[in-house]
Amino acid sequence: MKEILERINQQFNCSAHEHQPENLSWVQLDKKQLVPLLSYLKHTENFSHFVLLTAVDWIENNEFQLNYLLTNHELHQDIAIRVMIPRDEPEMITAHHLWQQIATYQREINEMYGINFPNSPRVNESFLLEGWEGIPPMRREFDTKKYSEETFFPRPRQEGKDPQTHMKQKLYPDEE
Amino acid sequence: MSEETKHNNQPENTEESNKFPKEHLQKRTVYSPDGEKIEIDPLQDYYLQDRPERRDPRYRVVEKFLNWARSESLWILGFGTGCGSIELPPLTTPRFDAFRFGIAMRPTPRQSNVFIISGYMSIKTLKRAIRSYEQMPDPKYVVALGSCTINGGMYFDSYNTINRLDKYMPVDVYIAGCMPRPEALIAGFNKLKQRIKEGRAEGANEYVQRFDEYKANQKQIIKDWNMPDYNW
Amino acid sequence: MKNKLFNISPDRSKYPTIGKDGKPEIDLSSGKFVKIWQGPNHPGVTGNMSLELTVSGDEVVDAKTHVGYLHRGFEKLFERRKYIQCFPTSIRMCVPEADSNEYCLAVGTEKLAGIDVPDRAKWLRMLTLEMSRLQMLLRIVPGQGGTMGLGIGVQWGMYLRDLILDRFEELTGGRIYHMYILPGGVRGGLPEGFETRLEENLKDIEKFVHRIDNVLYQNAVFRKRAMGVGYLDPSWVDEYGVVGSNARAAGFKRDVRKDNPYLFYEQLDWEVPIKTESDIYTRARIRWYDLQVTIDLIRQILAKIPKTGDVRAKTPNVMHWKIPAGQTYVKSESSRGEFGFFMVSDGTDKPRRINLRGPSYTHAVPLLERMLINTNIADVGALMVSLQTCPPEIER
Amino acid sequence: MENIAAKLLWTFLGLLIVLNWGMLKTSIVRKIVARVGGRYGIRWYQPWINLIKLYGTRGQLSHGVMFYLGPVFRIAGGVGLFLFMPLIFGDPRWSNFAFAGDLILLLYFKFFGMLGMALGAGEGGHPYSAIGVSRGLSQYTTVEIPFTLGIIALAVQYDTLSLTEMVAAQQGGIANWTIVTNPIASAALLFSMLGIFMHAPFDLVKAPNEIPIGPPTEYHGSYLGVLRTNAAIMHITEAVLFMNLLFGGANNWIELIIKTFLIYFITVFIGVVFPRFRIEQSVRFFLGVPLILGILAIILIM
Repeated sequence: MKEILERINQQFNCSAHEHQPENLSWVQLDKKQLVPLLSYLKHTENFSHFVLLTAVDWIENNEFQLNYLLTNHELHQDIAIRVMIPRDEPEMITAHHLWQQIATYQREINEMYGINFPNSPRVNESFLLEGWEGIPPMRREFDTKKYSEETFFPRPRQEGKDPQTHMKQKLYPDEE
Repeated sequence: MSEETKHNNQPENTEESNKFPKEHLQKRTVYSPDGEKIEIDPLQDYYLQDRPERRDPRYRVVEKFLNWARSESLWILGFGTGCGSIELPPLTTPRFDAFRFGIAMRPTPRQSNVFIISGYMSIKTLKRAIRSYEQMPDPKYVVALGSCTINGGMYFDSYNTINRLDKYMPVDVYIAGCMPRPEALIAGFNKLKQRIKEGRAEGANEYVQRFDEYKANQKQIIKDWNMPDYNW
Repeated sequence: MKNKLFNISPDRSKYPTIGKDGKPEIDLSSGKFVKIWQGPNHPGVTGNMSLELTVSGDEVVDAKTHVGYLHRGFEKLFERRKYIQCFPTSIRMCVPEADSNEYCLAVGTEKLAGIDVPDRAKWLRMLTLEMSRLQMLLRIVPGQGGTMGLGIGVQWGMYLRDLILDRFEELTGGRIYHMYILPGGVRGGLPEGFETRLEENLKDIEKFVHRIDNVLYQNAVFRKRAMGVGYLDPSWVDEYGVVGSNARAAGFKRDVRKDNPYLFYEQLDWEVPIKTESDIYTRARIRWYDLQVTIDLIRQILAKIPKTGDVRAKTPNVMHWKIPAGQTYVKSESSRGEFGFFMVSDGTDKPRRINLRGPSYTHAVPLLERMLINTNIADVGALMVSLQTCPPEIER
Repeated sequence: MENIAAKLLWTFLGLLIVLNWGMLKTSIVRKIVARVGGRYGIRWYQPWINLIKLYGTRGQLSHGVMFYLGPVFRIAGGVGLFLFMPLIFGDPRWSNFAFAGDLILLLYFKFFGMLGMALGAGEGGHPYSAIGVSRGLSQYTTVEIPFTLGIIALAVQYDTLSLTEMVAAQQGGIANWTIVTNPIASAALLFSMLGIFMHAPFDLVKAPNEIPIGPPTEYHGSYLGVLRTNAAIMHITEAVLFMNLLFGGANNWIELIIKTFLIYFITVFIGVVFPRFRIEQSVRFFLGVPLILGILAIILIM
């Protein structure tokens, strides 16, 4: 695995990578280099299995993090590729031509985070939501509790024990 | 709020591309098999706006007998709307065997008279559930399963699940728990039977009576009423 | 289709014609095609999802799956919940087999926080994971016959599943949702006499394994309907990210328990069943072998569980337990295949992002859409069950 | 039996008995299927409750005239089949309106209800109804071929088209039954019986997991009640037909009940342990061995 990571470093001039125990390595790189890297990993290094694509919203840094996770089934190694894209310009290069299921992930991320993937098939179709208006729900600034209270007729809360004080009394009495 | 405008400046044709061809949404005239002329405005149709007919019980003695028959023959619509539907199959299998009590599963809403809302309802499912509920023949009963139908339960703060089912359709019996065990389900059915025998389960007529209120609540959350002509 | 003399059905594999954009060319106004919406309350569709099928005669020429009927926004809810509060929520992500959820979430939390789990807790975790797989397989193995109208296998299987759920109730207090595996260990040890009662149930299940072989797998009509139908091309396994028993039926040895051994799976003696025919029958058969392997594994685990020792490592007060910042991916083998959690922590007491990667995500959306083309409309339900689609883990 | 009014009364009484026996048979079938699966099963009087509930449904809607007429045609077919079916041999009160050429008329009535149902279900407008109808008609067409061939063989063998005379020829012990005297034609008829009763593996029309539940998808309330009533009459009457053709008829009601029960349960027992065919497999099945048996029966009898 170390050799593979070195080769990646040489070819793609990556910013950093750390090694976690249990067969998981990380690569962080620029968004323009993503598709060449995926293609290289798939065809040359035999990372043939695409596991997941997911996004993380770092609102304080004004960035979205996209994670591409691949598996090599011969070495039993995973590699996670991390791409940061600016929040003001949520657009990413599509990779749907490499693996069939990426289009579905991109469709979901487009719906949930509002990150656009131009030219990805059916990317603008709604996937999980129907008739959603407003901010994409998975963005950090979307307050789901407030939305729920405004929309869905909450039933008034019953008076009961506060779990925090209860647990402190019963389970962790010696903690301050 | 700048984010919101960002999201919305996607290509213009997004709305139409995924759902139906444009011509399906335009007003048109069709002829029924009997030659009757019907004006269709699909977008209006999808709201299911026609007020159903109110059908009150007429003769007390006959109705009492029929109510007994109805209570002893509960046909459940096999529509697993939420995770509660995982406890429905055990009902039809040897351990619990609800067939003993006249409970059976029917695949189409036309032939069933009990609608089990098995757990939380996402907005997308609620739309189909309302359609199915309105398709069921009168008299019909709703059994709401799990605490998520009572107050939202675990999903009280979710943006996609409703909190209170009784704002959208009349509910006869609630079965609390997450998830309710099959024994609780059978107990709930017994409660429903009792209610029917006493003649108090007139949910369909209540739906007609408070139709405007229910429709207003439904329209408030279901923004996209576009759906196929049938769904089972 | 061995007998070519009596094979009167034409070769339809080139049909429908594929256009330049890679999609089938279908002109709905020609009157040759009908659109059929299957679901969400169609009894042949697994769970709450729907299919939009374009059919020509009895044959599906184009298919789209519509999901989202069970979307609860879990991943958003996790942002509002503390790590310990995530547990009761997470198990609802995949309803039929809830323990994989709590296991992955617990291990992810432990990895990020750097906690070591006692050995006894690890064995108990393995036991619950295998029992959970067993009850799922008892549903799905006869369920394959159920899609084709063979109901008795389902009845027997569900009864035995209820017995396993009884054991779960003894161990954890819950039938479906257990909340047994927590960060740091498990909630408790085995009750008195648990092993003997479980062993009795396993004996019953072994009888069922032979009965279902006679009733289902040797059944002439089932073989006729399932063999050669629903072919999953081995080249699709990588292209679509197929995992678990579906990949194993196509000749790929994919099992996280062997590939990246977690817990103590290395100490157990077992083999991964593999076949190459890759049709509905083979996938069903692979699950039948899985059932036997699982019974064997549970026996081995029961023999090896330490009788004494801690079941839970000491953790800080979970209500204000700050997990160090970090990112990790945890995977385990559920009955459907690789089941993974991607977790991001930002150093606060609430997770930044938890993403579930269920096997059904690819099996039920891109793969099913591809596999439904050129399928007979009668086989749609059978195909869905044979891919073991589970909508709640797609939608979360 | 000159008095037509008395004749009608006896026929009506027979219809009532057959209807109730049919309902009881439904619950026994369900109970046996349940016991095989390890369940207790429904209560024995459940079908009657269901029927009362269905007829008492308040909200009913129609999709058009033909939709309304579908169940009417179906029950007309069922009752028509009953009217010309001799129930008990040697008792003119229970031989209904059997006459010299009744076998031809019965063949016609068997198809009549199905066609009416097809038209009605088509007007329901649901695609699953249409798929169910096309499946049902194509399967029934292939079932008809061995069935008709077998009947022709029997007609040539007994030199009559009257069921009563056929039964008369089979009197005097098991050795005289058609199933012993003409096993090949009997085998063709028994194969087609599997298709006529539509239990698994030939329950393609109602296939609940594929096209829930076929033609009656849109039928509810008293429409469904009529269909259920008809099913109870029809199944028993068809079993009586096979009893008269192959198993020597019945001399009293107890014999009739036992024989129809056993005949019907051949198909149920097969149905319990088999999944269902696809339509082309079912068609191919009936065009295979049953057709060859039917042709063989004709050749041998010539």
